[in-house]
Amino acid sequence: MKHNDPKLLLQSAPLLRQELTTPGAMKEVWLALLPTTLASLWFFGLSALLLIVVSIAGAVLTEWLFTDKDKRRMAIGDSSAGLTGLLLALTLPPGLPLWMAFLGAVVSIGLGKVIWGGLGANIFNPALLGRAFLLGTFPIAMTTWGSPSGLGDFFHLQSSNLAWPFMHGQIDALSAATPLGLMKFQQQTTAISSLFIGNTAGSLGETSAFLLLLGGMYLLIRRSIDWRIPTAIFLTAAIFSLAMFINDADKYPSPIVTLFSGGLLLGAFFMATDPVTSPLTPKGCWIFGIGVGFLVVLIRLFGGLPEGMLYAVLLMNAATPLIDRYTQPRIFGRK
Amino acid sequence: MATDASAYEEMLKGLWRENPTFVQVLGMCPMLAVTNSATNALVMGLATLFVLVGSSLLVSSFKRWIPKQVRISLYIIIIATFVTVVDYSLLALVPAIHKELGAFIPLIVANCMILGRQEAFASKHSIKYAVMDAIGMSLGFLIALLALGSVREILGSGSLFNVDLFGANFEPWVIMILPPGGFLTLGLLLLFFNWFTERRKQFLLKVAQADQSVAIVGVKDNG
Amino acid sequence: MFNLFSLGQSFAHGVHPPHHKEQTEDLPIQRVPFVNRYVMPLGQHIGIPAEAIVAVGDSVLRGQLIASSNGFISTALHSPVTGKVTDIGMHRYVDGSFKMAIEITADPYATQQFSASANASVKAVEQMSIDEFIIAVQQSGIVGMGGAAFPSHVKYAIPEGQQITDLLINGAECEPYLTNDHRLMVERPEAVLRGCEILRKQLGAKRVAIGVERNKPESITELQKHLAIDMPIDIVPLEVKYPQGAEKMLIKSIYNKELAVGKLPRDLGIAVNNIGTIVALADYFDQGMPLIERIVTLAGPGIKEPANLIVPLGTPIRDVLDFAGGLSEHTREVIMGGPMMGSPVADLDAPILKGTSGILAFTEQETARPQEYPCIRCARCLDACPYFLNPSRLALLGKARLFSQMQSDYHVMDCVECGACTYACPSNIPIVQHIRAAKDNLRNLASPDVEKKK
Amino acid sequence: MSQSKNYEQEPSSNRLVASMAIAGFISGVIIIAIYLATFNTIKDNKARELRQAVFKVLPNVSYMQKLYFENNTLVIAKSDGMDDDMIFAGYDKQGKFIGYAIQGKGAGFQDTIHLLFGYLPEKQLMTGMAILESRETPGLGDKIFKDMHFVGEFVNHLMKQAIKAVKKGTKSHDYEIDAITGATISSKAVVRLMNAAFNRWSPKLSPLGQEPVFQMSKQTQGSLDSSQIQPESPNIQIGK
Amino acid sequence: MDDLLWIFISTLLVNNFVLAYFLGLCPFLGVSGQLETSFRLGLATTFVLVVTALCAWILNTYVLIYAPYLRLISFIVVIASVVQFIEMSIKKLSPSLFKSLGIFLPLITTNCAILGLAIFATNRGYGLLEGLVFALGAGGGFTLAMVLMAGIRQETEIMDVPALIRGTAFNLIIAGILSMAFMGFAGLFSAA
Amino acid sequence: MTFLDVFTAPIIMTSLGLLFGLILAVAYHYLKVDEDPRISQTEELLPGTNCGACGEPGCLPFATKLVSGEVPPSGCTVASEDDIDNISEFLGVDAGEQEKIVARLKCAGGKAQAFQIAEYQGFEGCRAAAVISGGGKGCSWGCLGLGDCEVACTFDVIHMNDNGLPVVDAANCTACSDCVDICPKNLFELRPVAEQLYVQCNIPLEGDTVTALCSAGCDACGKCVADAPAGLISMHNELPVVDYTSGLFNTDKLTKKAIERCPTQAIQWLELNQFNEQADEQERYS
Ligand SMILES: Cc1cc2nc3c(=O)[nH]c(=O)nc-3n(C[C@H](O)[C@H](O)[C@H](O)COP(=O)(O)O)c2cc1C
Ligand SMILES: Cc1cc2nc3c(=O)[nH]c(=O)nc-3n(C[C@H](O)[C@H](O)[C@H](O)COP(=O)(O)O)c2cc1C
Ligand SMILES: Cc1cc2nc3c(=O)[nH]c(=O)nc-3n(C[C@H](O)[C@H](O)[C@H](O)COP(=O)(O)O)c2cc1C
Ligand SMILES: Cc1cc2nc3c(=O)[nH]c(=O)nc-3n(C[C@H](O)[C@H](O)[C@H](O)CO)c2cc1C
Ligand code: SF4
Ligand code: SF4
Ligand code: SF4
Ligand code: SF4
Ligand code: FES
Repeated sequence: MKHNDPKLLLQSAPLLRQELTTPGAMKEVWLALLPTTLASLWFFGLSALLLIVVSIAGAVLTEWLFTDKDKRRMAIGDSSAGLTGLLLALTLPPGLPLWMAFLGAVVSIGLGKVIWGGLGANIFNPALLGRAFLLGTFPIAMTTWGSPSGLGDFFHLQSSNLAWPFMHGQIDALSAATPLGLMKFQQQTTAISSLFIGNTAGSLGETSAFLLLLGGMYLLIRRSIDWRIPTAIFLTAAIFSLAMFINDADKYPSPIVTLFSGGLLLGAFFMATDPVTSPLTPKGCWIFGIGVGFLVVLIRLFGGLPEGMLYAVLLMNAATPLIDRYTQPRIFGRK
Repeated sequence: MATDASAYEEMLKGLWRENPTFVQVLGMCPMLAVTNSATNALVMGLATLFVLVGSSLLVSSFKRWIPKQVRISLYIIIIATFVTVVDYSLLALVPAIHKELGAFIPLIVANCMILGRQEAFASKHSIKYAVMDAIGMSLGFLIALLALGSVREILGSGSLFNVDLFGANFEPWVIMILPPGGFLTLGLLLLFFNWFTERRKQFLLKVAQADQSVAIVGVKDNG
Repeated sequence: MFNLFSLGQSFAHGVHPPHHKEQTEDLPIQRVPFVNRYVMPLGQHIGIPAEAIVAVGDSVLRGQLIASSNGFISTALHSPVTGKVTDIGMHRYVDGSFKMAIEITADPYATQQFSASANASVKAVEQMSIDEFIIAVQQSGIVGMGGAAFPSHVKYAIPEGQQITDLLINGAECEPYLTNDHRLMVERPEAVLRGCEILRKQLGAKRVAIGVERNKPESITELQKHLAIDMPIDIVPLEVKYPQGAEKMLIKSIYNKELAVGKLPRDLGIAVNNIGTIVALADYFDQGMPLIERIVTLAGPGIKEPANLIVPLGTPIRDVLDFAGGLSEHTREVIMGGPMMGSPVADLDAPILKGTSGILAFTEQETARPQEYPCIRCARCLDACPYFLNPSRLALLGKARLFSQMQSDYHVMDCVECGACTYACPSNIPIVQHIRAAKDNLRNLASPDVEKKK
Repeated sequence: MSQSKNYEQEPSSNRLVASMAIAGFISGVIIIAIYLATFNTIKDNKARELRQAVFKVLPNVSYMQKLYFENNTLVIAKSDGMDDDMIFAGYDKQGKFIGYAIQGKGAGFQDTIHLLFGYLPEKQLMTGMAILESRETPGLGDKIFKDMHFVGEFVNHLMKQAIKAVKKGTKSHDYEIDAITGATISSKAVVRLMNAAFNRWSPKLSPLGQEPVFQMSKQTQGSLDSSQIQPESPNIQIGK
Repeated sequence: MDDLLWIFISTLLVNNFVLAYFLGLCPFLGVSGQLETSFRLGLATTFVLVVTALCAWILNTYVLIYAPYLRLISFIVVIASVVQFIEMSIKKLSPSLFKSLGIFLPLITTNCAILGLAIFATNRGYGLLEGLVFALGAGGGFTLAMVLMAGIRQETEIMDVPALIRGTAFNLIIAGILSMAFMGFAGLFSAA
Repeated sequence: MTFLDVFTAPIIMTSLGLLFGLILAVAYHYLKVDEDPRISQTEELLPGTNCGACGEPGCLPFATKLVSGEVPPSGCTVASEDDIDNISEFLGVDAGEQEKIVARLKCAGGKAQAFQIAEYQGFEGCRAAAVISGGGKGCSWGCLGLGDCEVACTFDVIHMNDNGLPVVDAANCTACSDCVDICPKNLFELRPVAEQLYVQCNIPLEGDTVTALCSAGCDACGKCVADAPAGLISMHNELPVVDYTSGLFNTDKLTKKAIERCPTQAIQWLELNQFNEQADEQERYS
């Protein structure tokens, strides 16, 4: 037969693709987290740097070890494992022994991602799963907070960071309480300005509301995240906490404090919006966000723990398959 | 002789091939609930052993007289009687451990494994086989309990049978003795079990293939 | 609410691919010279294939009936050239399969002038009853030129109790690269308007709307220029958005009505036709010329000389390409239709068909297989799908070959395969392909003639 | 196969009933046997446990008796066991009243906490606290009975006012108690339960001088379940 | 009233029967493959739990004060028989109800959640009302855990979970993660 | 503890036993519901733990599904191997007598025999390739070799060989028709193993057109029709069709003659399996 022209390719239309790729979507999040990450270095110095490095390394290493050989390049290349590591690190207290951070990252990727079949297959947010594991495993170390220092103290390493694997860290003399802890256990409010700037005690990435808002706005503008989820979280949390605040202003924090303190912003912008573990459908996103907002305030105000973002997101993650199932959009032309 | 060997077989199968926990996945509730320490696991295992062997003995002895329609009810009565015996004995002998095991001693009644063995085995076999089977099954259960209990106690409290292993500086993994730890540890143990079985299967396959090729080569040499 | 913010009228969801029309939008329509060999597949429209009425060795004239319709949802075929029937048998179709076709070798000495006498004489359309009109359209071989190649006369057979009130002419041409409808509107606005009037009167419709995307201002002005005051025709500018040209989207955009699944436009009193179809109607009723040629856009990075061509049906693609300077050496894939919905050409010797709106050639650059990532459930595909399906889920199920679940839980059959989801997917998942496979399988399972299961 | 054929025959209803009854009877016999065999030991164990707890919270006690609040007075309980509505009166070797041991029960961090504390009404003094039952997190919440500093805070604590738990190290008043770091909730729960139990019982306690008298009943003497405590028991030391 | 609410919330969320007390794991792990089935099993279990609470209270109040040592055996025998009787009645009276709920009854009778409920309720000295609320909370918690689990399992069905991992091991790990998430409810309404 | 107490237990237990024995007996009598006897017989053979480990809500539903063939007996993790054998035996009574049917492939044009006219690039699946302009295979009737059937077969008895053709492990094929349903080219058909004369081609063309597409295709030369016992084979649609209802089919040499002169080996005498796992050269000349 005459086939002097190139053997034609048969490839499914459409041949046109928009520019964003999945690794690109991940990079957007890295970029949006940059200010917060830098701030954590500013506030917590070398401790923060080491925690971040160890956590990312743990995550990437685990992904590498447990992924099939032929998928490895792709899996590491999309930078999602590293992102999980970074996000985990940003939720850790600055004085956490490094070995714990490493273990957390291994659990994040191992139990949170690889076991489910890798990127896209997991039900639970890997970073938060890792944090939940750490919180349950080492509750004391995970609730011991160092106070933020400044850049001057960059090389001041919290002594507990360097504990031997499987051993206690030495608890720093100057451990502090987080704004939420202060509120819950001592009924003390923290000034909103400090919440905004971030010179309070807390995990690496949750202290500065301003920078988190900045990153979140970037993602929203770039349409990298679904706007419904953070909106629903903020609205629900604000309304619920306002109701309680009106009820008893001494006992319960104001909505502003609720929104700007703890992991709410970090969680609402970066974690609840993890596309993999949040619902697909628009209605589902609203329900998910409302659920997270409700649960976080419920746990904070009525539960045993001062902070509930972690559990709020994980619980709603668990419900996501159900939400997705029952909120399928109405198909065009169908009832 | 031959029957002895096969009775022995019946016992062995419970340890690995038909392990009630790893293979049949039965009796998960006590398995997870009481394994936050090796001691508890051991006591639970022994209690289960007593109940299972006792009731298998009874059921296999009386199997002829048990009418089909009420057999389950009767098994339950038999098992519950033994469990009550164990319950009171433990309460009298080791009250501290009884307190820790809490409601899970009475709950042995509801352990599907025990009822399962009556239905699946004791009611159809002679006393000797039934007892051997019961011993094997409960030993298999005990092994699983101990494995789980040890892992959880070592990581969760840094000790084994209450003997401190790592010194005061050890940071215990609290979650291991909490409910999630139970699920996760058993899940991972099972995973390991599956992996190991798979590996063994592949290894055996390889050996078999190697044997074959050797045999073929041998034939060629001969010819 | 959407209309408040966007230019022109529109529908919800959809995507905005670059339209790439600059390559050919200003190129006047040219006629390709006649070649030697023509292949007319008997089934190049939706429905029952036509039945050959000529035999091997017969001489045929350009425009002469060579195959007649074989049932109601079937249409006639006419010879695209004057020449001789050299074979009636299995020939390769664009999709690589073999189909029954009539091969005609052109008579090199014929003038190839079309004479209306080659056809049965056509009564003046104004005097025709609707039934005569429908039969005439069926005789003309005209099918939808918008891509589906659905026999047009079927659409005009309105059942008892229904009345067409609106005639909708689809000039959206939302597929990138394609400009054949655009050129028709620019170069033959009178024919477009004439076609509208013929059809409107026959169907008894009150108004005609011609929907044109805003990226074709020249078309809009040309049509408007030729619009006589007494013509009840609206030229409706539409938002530039894919798939604006899809029937249901167009109806939504223009009439803000939602065509229910399983319903036809006529249930809403609307008849929809493509610009090309309407011009073909005008040509048939004014000049007696059946559907023997059509306008094809040749474009894409792999085409040396992009063009808008009048091509006799049955011309091998290779010959058309040769006329446009051939393929560049980097060409890897040739597409029939647009880049969003078209299908790749498996064999360049396959012929141009009634439904071929474009031949596009793409090079290594556009066809390099993109790295596929797992679905990250980002919902971009959901936001793209104009039908509000769940493409992410469909693709996952398709991958697992759970085809029947795709229909029972996610209504895969409602998908029109527009490809918007796939365009939007950052993980480069071939979603539509999974969907097509599923639909194909489901149709196959449903078809009665799957002889199986002893 | 033959076996399953056997099964298919419908046994008569009489047989069903009879076999159930026989099984019930046999099992009843076995159970009552084991019950009787372990009865005394178990009773001893339980009594010892309670005794030890009361000892822990009321030092120098040699005897105790269980009381109920009925008809506006405290009356001696006859029941063998122990229930939530009971209060315990402690007496020294001479049978002289020393103080009460009061139970508290309620929600903790994880599940119900059940505790006992000693109270000397005449001095308004709390003499000690013991946790009878809790499911608080090992390593955190379980410090409410493992952390000796915390437990020690309730020894000789003056009950002029409701107790208040404050963050460790910030104690500034007599009525305040250092909570356990990392288990603030459990510690607060303990304090809350105590306050609640105290409020429930303190108005009901007999006024000064009319303390319930220790009665050595026939029953208490005869049975090993007596509320009497062997003074020689080595466990006495715990209270200090 | 507050107490009842606490009992309910506590058993529903904080001390969820499945995820914190390890009761009823066999059906939880075995039957949570399908959403529909799981939900119906949950309903049926709740029903049996309520029946159990009722039986336990009757036994405790009228029979067992005379013979406390018969607690375990009478619980199990009475509950098993009553449920079996209900099952047969449903089967006879309403085959459709039997199909949707009744077939689960034998599975439920022999699971520890039922007996556990009876024993816990007795140990804690719950009265009739408290017992019923306890049963409702436990049943609700069981249903909740079941349904969440089933949703997750169905979702993972079409993901490429490595073959080696699929199965009970994986289900246990999911349960572990769920249980970890439920730790967030610890102290709910009790620390105020 | 009084003397009387000692009797409480046996008395209560006996009465409980009596009571519930009575209730159950009455219930069995009056509340019995008729159903497929095989179900209750099968349930009998199961362990009866109602543990749910099989994924069914109890033994009875599992037995129901066993009888209807929806689940295999090995789905019960509790039953011993003997039990499972017993159940299989019990359920297999009817199945065993039927003739064995397996899936056969109407194509022998693997990579070595048939060529591609275009290059398919995309998801590795036959149906997915088929909808993209036929997947590029020169013979548009032939097997695409991308293994949809391999994935679809619930019993994992199809494996693609090196030549890109699916090999059905006929001994274990259950004739479930999964592969029939999935194949985009409708190449699988379920046939009795006894029908050993089999045409492995689906091209409705003849002569050189066929050989130009595939070296294993049937070019409709008619030699098999001529060589077989008269009337056994006839040509339909350019393909030989063996008429097994004619009573002319036999396993003797005479019938086997039909395949001898076939120029492309399109007609084959099948033993159990159709293709070889490794190379199919062997198979072609054996
Ligand atoms: C059996 C059948 C009957 C149809 N009848 C009509 C009709 O009466 N009126 C009409 O406008 N379209 C009719 N259609 C055509 C469809 O509505 C649609 O226009 C056609 O499938 C092509 O649409 P597309 O180009 O958007 O894919 C019919 C289609 C089928 C399959
Ligand atoms: C996704 C999609 C896009 C389409 N785009 C166009 C288009 O741009 N122009 C057009 O004329 N028809 C387009 N069609 C076809 C129309 O839906 C419709 O079938 C056609 O306009 C009917 O006219 P016809 O029968 O004359 O072809 C599209 C169909 C689909 C499904
Ligand atoms: C896994 C885990 C278990 C916990 N267990 C308890 C507990 O048993 N008792 C308690 O009071 N708090 C418990 N907590 C709650 C926290 O430790 C709580 O933040 C702490 O009580 C208050 O902190 P602070 O005492 O350092 O101010 C637990 C937290 C976690 C994460
Ligand atoms: C917008 C966005 C948010 C993300 N958030 C998280 C996160 O909170 N935790 C995490 O582990 N990975 C996150 N990822 C990365 C990735 O989705 C995650 O690793 C997958 O869940 C792994 O399957 C995020 C990715 C994107 C694009
Ligand atoms: S191809 Fe189908 S699923 Fe995808 S966007 Fe178009 S209509 Fe929706
Ligand atoms: S656009 Fe692609 S990655 Fe995103 S949800 Fe859809 S299929 Fe998944
Ligand atoms: S037989 Fe069909 S399904 Fe199987 S590989 Fe060939 S084309 Fe694919
Ligand atoms: S899918 Fe079914 S019929 Fe086909 S080979 Fe497998 S078992 Fe046989
Ligand atoms: S062991 Fe608890 S339900 Fe089976």
